[in-house]
Amino acid sequence: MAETTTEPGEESLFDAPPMGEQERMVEAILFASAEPVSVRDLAGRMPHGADPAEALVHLRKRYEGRGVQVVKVGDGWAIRTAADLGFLMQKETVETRKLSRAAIETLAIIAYHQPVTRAEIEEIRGVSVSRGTIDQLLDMEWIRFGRRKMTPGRPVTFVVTEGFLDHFGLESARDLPGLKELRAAGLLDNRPPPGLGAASDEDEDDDQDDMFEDG
Amino acid sequence: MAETTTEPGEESLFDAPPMGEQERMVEAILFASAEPVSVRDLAGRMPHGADPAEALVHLRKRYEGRGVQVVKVGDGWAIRTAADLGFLMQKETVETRKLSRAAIETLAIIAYHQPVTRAEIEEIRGVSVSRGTIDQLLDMEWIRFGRRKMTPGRPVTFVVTEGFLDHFGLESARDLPGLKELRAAGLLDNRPPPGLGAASDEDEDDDQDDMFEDG
Amino acid sequence: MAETEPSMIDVGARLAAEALIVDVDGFEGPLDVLLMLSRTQKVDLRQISVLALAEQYLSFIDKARDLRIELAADYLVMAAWLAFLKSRLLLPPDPEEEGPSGEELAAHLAFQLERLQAMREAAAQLMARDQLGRDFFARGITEDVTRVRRVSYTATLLDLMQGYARLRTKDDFRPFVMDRDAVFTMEEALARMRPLLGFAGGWTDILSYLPEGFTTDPARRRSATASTFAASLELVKEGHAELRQGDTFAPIQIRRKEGRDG
Repeated sequence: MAETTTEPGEESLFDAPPMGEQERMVEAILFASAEPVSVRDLAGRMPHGADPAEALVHLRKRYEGRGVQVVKVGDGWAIRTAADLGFLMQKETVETRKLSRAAIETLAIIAYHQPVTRAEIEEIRGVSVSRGTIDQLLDMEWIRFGRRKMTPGRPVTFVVTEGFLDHFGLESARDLPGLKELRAAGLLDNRPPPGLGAASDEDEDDDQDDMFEDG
Repeated sequence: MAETTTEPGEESLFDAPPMGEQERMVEAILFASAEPVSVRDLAGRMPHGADPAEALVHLRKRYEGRGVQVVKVGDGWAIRTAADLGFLMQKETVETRKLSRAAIETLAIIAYHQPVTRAEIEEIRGVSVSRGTIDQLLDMEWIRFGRRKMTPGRPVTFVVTEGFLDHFGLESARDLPGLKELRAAGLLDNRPPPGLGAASDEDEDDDQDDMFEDG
Repeated sequence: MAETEPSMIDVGARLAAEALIVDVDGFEGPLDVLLMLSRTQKVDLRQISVLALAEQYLSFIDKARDLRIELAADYLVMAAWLAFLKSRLLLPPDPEEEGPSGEELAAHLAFQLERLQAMREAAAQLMARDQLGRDFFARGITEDVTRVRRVSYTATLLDLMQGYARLRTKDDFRPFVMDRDAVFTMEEALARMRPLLGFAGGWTDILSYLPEGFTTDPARRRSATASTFAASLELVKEGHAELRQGDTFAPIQIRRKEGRDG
């Protein structure tokens, strides 16, 4: 079928297959999976010595402008149909649960401010966040618990998931629309109300570091 | 996302999109569909005047030799992993277990008495040898079929393989510790069992003759 | 700044306030109401008059009370706080007074409104993106990775020898140990292990040296295990063997020490 296939017998134990062959392998694995596959998982499934990261560069280029695209999602890679062809897919369209305005806002706040505590979300929205809203986002696997804050009470934080990035076609949380502008405008600062003291000044840097480490 | 996309506005009502565009459409539909899609269904989903059959010819060609293939399944078309890459869809875990007592004994008899028939193995063990035990040893490539015995029924014989010698660090089956050594090692009583000579070295053939002519 | 006529603002504010009153349930809390009211000022949120906003909010609350609309406690708390803020902003600062100034509080409120507005816009931008399952799609026919478990069997030369010896002694040879009681001495264990050690090759569990007939009966097994262990230590002491154990309670393994003449 494929002329480019090397005979398995010709490969020595430590020679990786030729790059063209590695590209085919990455292609096959990504096509077979609906979920993003990490470079690490790719390497684990490919023969010893393979370099999936390089193969991905080639593969991504190969699919430029085609009906399907090789996209990066967080730490993983996936193949997705080109967005301009969505109109052909009425049959495949999944009706997502309609999110309430509160849920959408809460999701955006978590995405832009992560890792963020419930109290911080409430401070930003000026209203308490219902358990149901958080549960719904957790159920959809768009958010998950992050690590606890190093503030009194060690509250849990929320961060967005790879599923969230996948759903909105984002490579990482850094690619959220308008993120840079919001940061430059100081609107992502954790600014406590005056009179409450600057309890979380030092946290602020951590917050941002977290965001980029996790992203 | 894709620069090759034609503006919908540029298409007149009856002009089909360019063939390259049709190919992209077929690619996206086949990729996203949960089932193979017939040419008729493709035509139904694509813009008026499109020729999915021709687009399929191009698409098929494009995927020749790739990690996935455009294949016909019944009446429909689907994208499938290239046959030679099926191994990537499997993850192998190896579990090491000790060989069963029955298998060890059978193996020992074959090693000490080769070439030996199944009836002879059963004679020595005093119990019947299960098909499974022999199959297991054949699977492991520790034994193989030897030449047929020149006795009535011309039964097949078993002998040990190179793989067996490798595993046990033996140069040849003759390097197996003989009865004398087994005795010296305290594994056998000092008095020679009646009727059984030393099953080693040049005696071996004689042994077998002795053993089995009587039996 | 305010290019509209004062009367127009009043009309706009009134209309907004009326809309609020009919549909107070539609608001996501007092901050949301403030944000809505701030739009009537038709200015950038950074230049908003917090004083005017406070007045608008307080009149909204008054109207709601007039119409006997029940408001959630949040709205009343905000009203009280805005009344306090208003007084702070209007009165000259008291040098004795502790805490943040009216300007600081007003600036923070403006910041909160701007931030909420920014999050709303970000949420809208996010939801306007192409979405998986709506605009772009994942693979329809997926192939799961099948897990193949392969069992690899092993045996040692010692296993083979013991197996064969077992067969050759089955009928007419009773292992000498059978005639004794349940005790297997260390001398016996030593005598047994010395010659066998050479055949085992690599690391071997010392339990594989237990003699025939001493492996099933618990009392016999205990005795043989103890003596085999003691004999192993003796062999190590003599320099003929090495012992190792991977972990607590892991099998104890022995092998012949190379280069020493047994």
